[in-house]
Amino acid sequence: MSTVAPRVPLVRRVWRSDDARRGFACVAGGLVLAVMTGPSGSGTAPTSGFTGSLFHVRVVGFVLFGLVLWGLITARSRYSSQVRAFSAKVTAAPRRLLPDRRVRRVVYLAVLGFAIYYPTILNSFWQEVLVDQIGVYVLLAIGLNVVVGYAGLLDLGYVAFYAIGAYSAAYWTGALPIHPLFHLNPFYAIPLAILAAMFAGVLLGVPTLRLRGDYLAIVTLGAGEIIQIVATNLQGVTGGAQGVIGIPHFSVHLFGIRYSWGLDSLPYYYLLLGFVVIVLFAFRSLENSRVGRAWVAIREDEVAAESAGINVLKYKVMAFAIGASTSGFAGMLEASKISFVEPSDLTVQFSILILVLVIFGGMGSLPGAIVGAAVLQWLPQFLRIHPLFGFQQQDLYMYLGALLIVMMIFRPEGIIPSRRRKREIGLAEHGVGHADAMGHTSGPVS
Amino acid sequence: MCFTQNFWNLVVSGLADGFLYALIAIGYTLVYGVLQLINFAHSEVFMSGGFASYFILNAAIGTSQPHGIASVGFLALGTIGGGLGGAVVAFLLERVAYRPLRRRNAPRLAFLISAIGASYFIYNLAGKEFGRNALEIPSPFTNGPVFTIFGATVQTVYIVVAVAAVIMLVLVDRVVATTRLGKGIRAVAQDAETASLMGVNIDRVISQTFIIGGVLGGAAGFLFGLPFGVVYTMGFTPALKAFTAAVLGGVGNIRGAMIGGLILGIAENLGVACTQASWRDVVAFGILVLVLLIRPTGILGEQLGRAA
Amino acid sequence: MNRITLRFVAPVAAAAVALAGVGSAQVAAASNAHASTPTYTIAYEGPLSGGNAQLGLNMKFAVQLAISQANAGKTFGKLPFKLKFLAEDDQGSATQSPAAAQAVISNSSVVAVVGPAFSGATKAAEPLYHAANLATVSPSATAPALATQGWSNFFRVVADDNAQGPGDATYVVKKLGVKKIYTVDDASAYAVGLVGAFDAKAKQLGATVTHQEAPGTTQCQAGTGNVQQYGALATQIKGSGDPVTFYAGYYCDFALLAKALRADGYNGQLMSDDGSLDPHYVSEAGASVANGTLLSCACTNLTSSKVDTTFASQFKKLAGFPVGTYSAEAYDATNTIIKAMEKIGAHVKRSALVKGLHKVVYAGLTKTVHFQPDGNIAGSTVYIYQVKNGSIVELGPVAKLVG
Amino acid sequence: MSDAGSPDDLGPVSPVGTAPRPGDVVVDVDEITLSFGGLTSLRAVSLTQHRGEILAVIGPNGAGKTSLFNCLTGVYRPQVGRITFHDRRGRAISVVGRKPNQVNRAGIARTFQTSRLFNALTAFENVKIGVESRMHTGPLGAMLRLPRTRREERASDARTLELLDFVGLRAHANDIASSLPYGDRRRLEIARALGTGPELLLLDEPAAGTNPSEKGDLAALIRKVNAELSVSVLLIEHDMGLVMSLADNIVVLNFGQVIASGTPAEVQQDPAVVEAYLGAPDPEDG
Repeated sequence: MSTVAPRVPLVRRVWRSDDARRGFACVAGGLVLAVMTGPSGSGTAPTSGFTGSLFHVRVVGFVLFGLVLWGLITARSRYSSQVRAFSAKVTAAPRRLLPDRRVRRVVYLAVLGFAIYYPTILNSFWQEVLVDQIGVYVLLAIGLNVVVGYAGLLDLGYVAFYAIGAYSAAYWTGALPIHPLFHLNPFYAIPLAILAAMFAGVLLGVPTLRLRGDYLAIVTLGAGEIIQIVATNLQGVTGGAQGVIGIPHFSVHLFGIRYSWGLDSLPYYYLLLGFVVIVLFAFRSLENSRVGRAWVAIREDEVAAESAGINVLKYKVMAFAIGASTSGFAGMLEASKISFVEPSDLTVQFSILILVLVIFGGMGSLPGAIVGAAVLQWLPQFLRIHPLFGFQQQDLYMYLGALLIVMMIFRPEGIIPSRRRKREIGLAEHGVGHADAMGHTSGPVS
Repeated sequence: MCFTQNFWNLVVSGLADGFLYALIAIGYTLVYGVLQLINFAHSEVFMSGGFASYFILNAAIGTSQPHGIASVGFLALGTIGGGLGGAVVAFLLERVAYRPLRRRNAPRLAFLISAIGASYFIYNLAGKEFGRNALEIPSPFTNGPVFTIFGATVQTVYIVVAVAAVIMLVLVDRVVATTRLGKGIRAVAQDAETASLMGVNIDRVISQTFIIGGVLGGAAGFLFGLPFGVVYTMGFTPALKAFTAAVLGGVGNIRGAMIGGLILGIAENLGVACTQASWRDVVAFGILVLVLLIRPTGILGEQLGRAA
Repeated sequence: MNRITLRFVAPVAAAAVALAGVGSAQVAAASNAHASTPTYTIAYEGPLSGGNAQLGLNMKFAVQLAISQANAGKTFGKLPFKLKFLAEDDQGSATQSPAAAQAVISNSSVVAVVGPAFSGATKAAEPLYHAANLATVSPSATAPALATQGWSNFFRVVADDNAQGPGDATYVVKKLGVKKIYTVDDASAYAVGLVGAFDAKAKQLGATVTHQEAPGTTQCQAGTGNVQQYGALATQIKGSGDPVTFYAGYYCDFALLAKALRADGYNGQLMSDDGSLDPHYVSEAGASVANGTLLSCACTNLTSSKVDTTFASQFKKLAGFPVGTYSAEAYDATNTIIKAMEKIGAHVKRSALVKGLHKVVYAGLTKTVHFQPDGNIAGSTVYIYQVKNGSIVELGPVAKLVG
Repeated sequence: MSDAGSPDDLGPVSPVGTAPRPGDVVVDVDEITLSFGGLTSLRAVSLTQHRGEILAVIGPNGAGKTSLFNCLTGVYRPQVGRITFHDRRGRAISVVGRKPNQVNRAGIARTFQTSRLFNALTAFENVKIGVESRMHTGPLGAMLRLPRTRREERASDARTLELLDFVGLRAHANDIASSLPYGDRRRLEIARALGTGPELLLLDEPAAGTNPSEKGDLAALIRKVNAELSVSVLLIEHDMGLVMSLADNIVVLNFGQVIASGTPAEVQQDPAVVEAYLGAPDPEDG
């Protein structure tokens, strides 16, 4: 007994030290990772997944990984000034050159050139993936970025507008059980689908955007769920669970130009690319306009924004509607491309996925939304063909969930942060401003 | 009216649902009280309780068919096991997904996103480790009609749910109202800053709040799993309903959550009689939206939280 | 050094495990021993990952088995060509399916496809296959609409949803002599079609039908419904007093409904479809609840002795798990394709095989496969089963039972 | 959706009257009562401010000064009483029941007790947001960069620079708001409020937390705002020296009631005021 007593303070001291805690967290993280990438269990053998991943040689690798991570973190905090100096040296040239307009323009053109040329050398599988799994999701992420990134609102029912776009395409082309007054080629129905989604955004937004931010999240979550129930059950209107088949492909016949999008995915890719470029220009202008600044003001301090003459509700609805219309277009394009919409694809999970893409890339950052969406959508496809690290497709959302937590703890501003957003988050953490439009009502207005 | 024919039957099954909603809703309400945020991952606390009780009862009961006092013992075991499972997950959740953000004074959006991430992580991990098929909890009793009241059949499982829920609801109400722990929770809910100046350990109170909510949520997971089985996705819908119940009664208000749960359960069941079963969620969601638009502070008002 | 090796060994080891388990990569079933004999590929498209992976794997290994047996000369004797196998994962999703189809089509050695497994995925991918004039033989896509799109390359070895519903209704009305029926569907594409056909036939035979929709739950197939709905639903069914409840959907939701009904004191006859024709129905509902339940299928029962036991044992050896839903259908689909190829000879072209499949007749495990011009299987028979003493036994084909 | 800034944002107002002259009433608070639950924070408060006047509201802590401001700017809605604002075009606009942004649009701008700037933005952007709230660019115009949008951008840039000049912060235009010293932040907040083109400016303790030299500068700025921009100023202030030197008239609140009003000299000698201050000495005073 007496020999143990003096050791207690040491143990406590070690436990209390930040370094030890960090080390513990790193190793625990490594073990969690080991379980995540390990074999799966089953209901009859609930521990087999854990034992298979923890009582196995491979666990050593993960513990070591945790320790290395710990070492890196400790080294980084200890040598932070050197690290900063080094990274400043490395990024000095790009930082000097990037503000230069001409340099930037050349970079943009190079990226665009690559985006135009690269798909042509891909095989048809990857071309298809590039449209269905990447392009459409890039567009969706850019749209949701307006809602989450610019206006600081949490929309968990983004799928609703995608569905409205898709079903609009079906409606105007006469594929639904209910028929429109006149049939349109989906290409000409694009503005109608965008308007329909935008209208739905306003309709959902006007009552709900008055609410506190977390209520908004849950109401939109419910709305996303409802749209699937409605699409499944209103058989006479939507075709029900069987989905809608036979939505025609886009085709243009205008000013002597005649073109039809067929089964080949590349033409859709270029259509998407064109739309993404237009949207990028438009949203970039929007960000640096009266509207964009109003959003920043609302995000930072709703009360101050209101007393500076900004109609908060109107701008929130605006963001909601712009995001919705982008989603609507994406839904329409996909529906017309595969000629088919199915309610079972319109899940809440879909909305969460888009949210993950935006968060990962960087809220409020256009390049972030693009890169985030492209990387996170490409990776599962790649891992499906080359199953590394024990990755299994059905565990995708487990990884994405973990990614969200890790991002929020270590890098809430995303991989390619918007400079403004990063500054806001930093300030919010020092008790200045809010960095979201969650409707803080706790502080007295003084 | 469409529900007059089976009115009392629907009320009885509605009450059974309502007690479960009330148990889950208290988790939301308590956390909302102390942190002013919706714990999006509470659905997984519920799910974890269901799984914990499944494994415990599977080991304890096996293939035997218990009767009488043994049934009651196993029920208590399942409830406690579920509560423990829920409490452990809720505690870890607070430690991993919330506390680091709280330390940094992160924006509220970050909390919500982190909680959504935690929810997806936990339930998909459960799916990976325990399989993605529904698992039947070995029943400690034989379910069937017990007696009729106003022509409504009351099943054994309804009685079990009601008794267990009432005991726990009364307990939690007393704990929060009378104990030192409850006093801490109320103090933090009213004004965290002042409470910390008065020597309340905020971290500890928040942890304890999560644990209390976890116990109730986890136990609800067991009671829910008894008739329906447990599966990794079981949390989402009941939790969304329970949240509605919490809002209905007034977020932050414990008794409000109980009343909200019961009202929602009954309203939902009556609503189904008037439409197709498939519109059940739409009924509940409609109630949520109506409450938020007409009386966002709920029926009993927001006692611990602050009004919008 | 140790540290580095271990850090890299672990993931690689894990990857190997995953490769063996998922096996979504190409698996060559035949060696190129004879360079002179041409080699063709039969592809499989279906879910190999995601929530419906098990169903897909049931089929995938059956296709693989059929191909390796044919190469070994066991099924059709010596073939003038060698066969290879290619599996593409579409996760059962309509949006993932076109990419999988492209991967299949762009492989020029592919002459036919077993699949796509799911109706939604088929709807999205079939235009691509049609444009490539590549024959697809689905073991499991049952949506009636698939046969009416003018896709000359589309075939399936299962009866569509329209076949089973009328058979079941005929049995209930004529054999059981019931005039009041309560029908419930789980809002899935499959069940909605089936129950629609059931209701129509029952009404035509003079019965009154009350219909409710109760979406499948996330506990079972991915659906939007929740398990609590069955309490209220049971109350209503009991209140209706209908002597027969017909459920269109899958076993685990049916088990929940059956339990709720019996707990409420409902004593009527329960009946369901091939989605519920699964031993899990009995284990999840409990034998006391399940006993007496009628089930139906446009297929012969896998657990019955009719299925070739060598097939079952060979399958288990290859896959590592026993035959499951649609395994036998996938096996038949593959062999039907090989039979049609054999008729053509050594030089098989995609277009010729489409024509060949329209004419082929093949006596398979589940039925004699012969396609109608629209791709549907000809002469489908609906079999009725019943749960007796906790196990599912076959009563016989409807036509015979009704007599 | 498209355009902000139409007068419709205000809702119904009385018809345009004759243009007001200096000395006419600019805001008339008529017997307002505000309570939260059982707590009454304003009880039948009345006051009148004339165009061009600098009016100060003083009173011990908790007297209801900030509540009064919040009623005047539409943040709180008094249960009883009326507040009428008379704008430049001679319209009588009822403040009660309007939202803060509508009140601002009508011509009442404010600052906050603890400054509420948009901290992650530059000084320039902060003021520009205020200036732009009077512009009309909608999302479509912004996305397409229509000619009108560009015209408005140029105009608001120019006005923003003018205002930064006016408050003496032009040199700090590109500094992040949160990095500015305290006194500068208070000026910036005034500039942002002025950007919205107010006729009445509400300043909530503008000198709180500033050092004596900053205090002097602020007083000069307030006078300049009042004189050069002909903006009426209503201010809450604890610093008696500042109040006495700036205000034309003073209203004294205590326990939610007006206990005295008049010129600085009159108020200083009012026995009720003396008692209120002696009875409840203000810790922040001085």
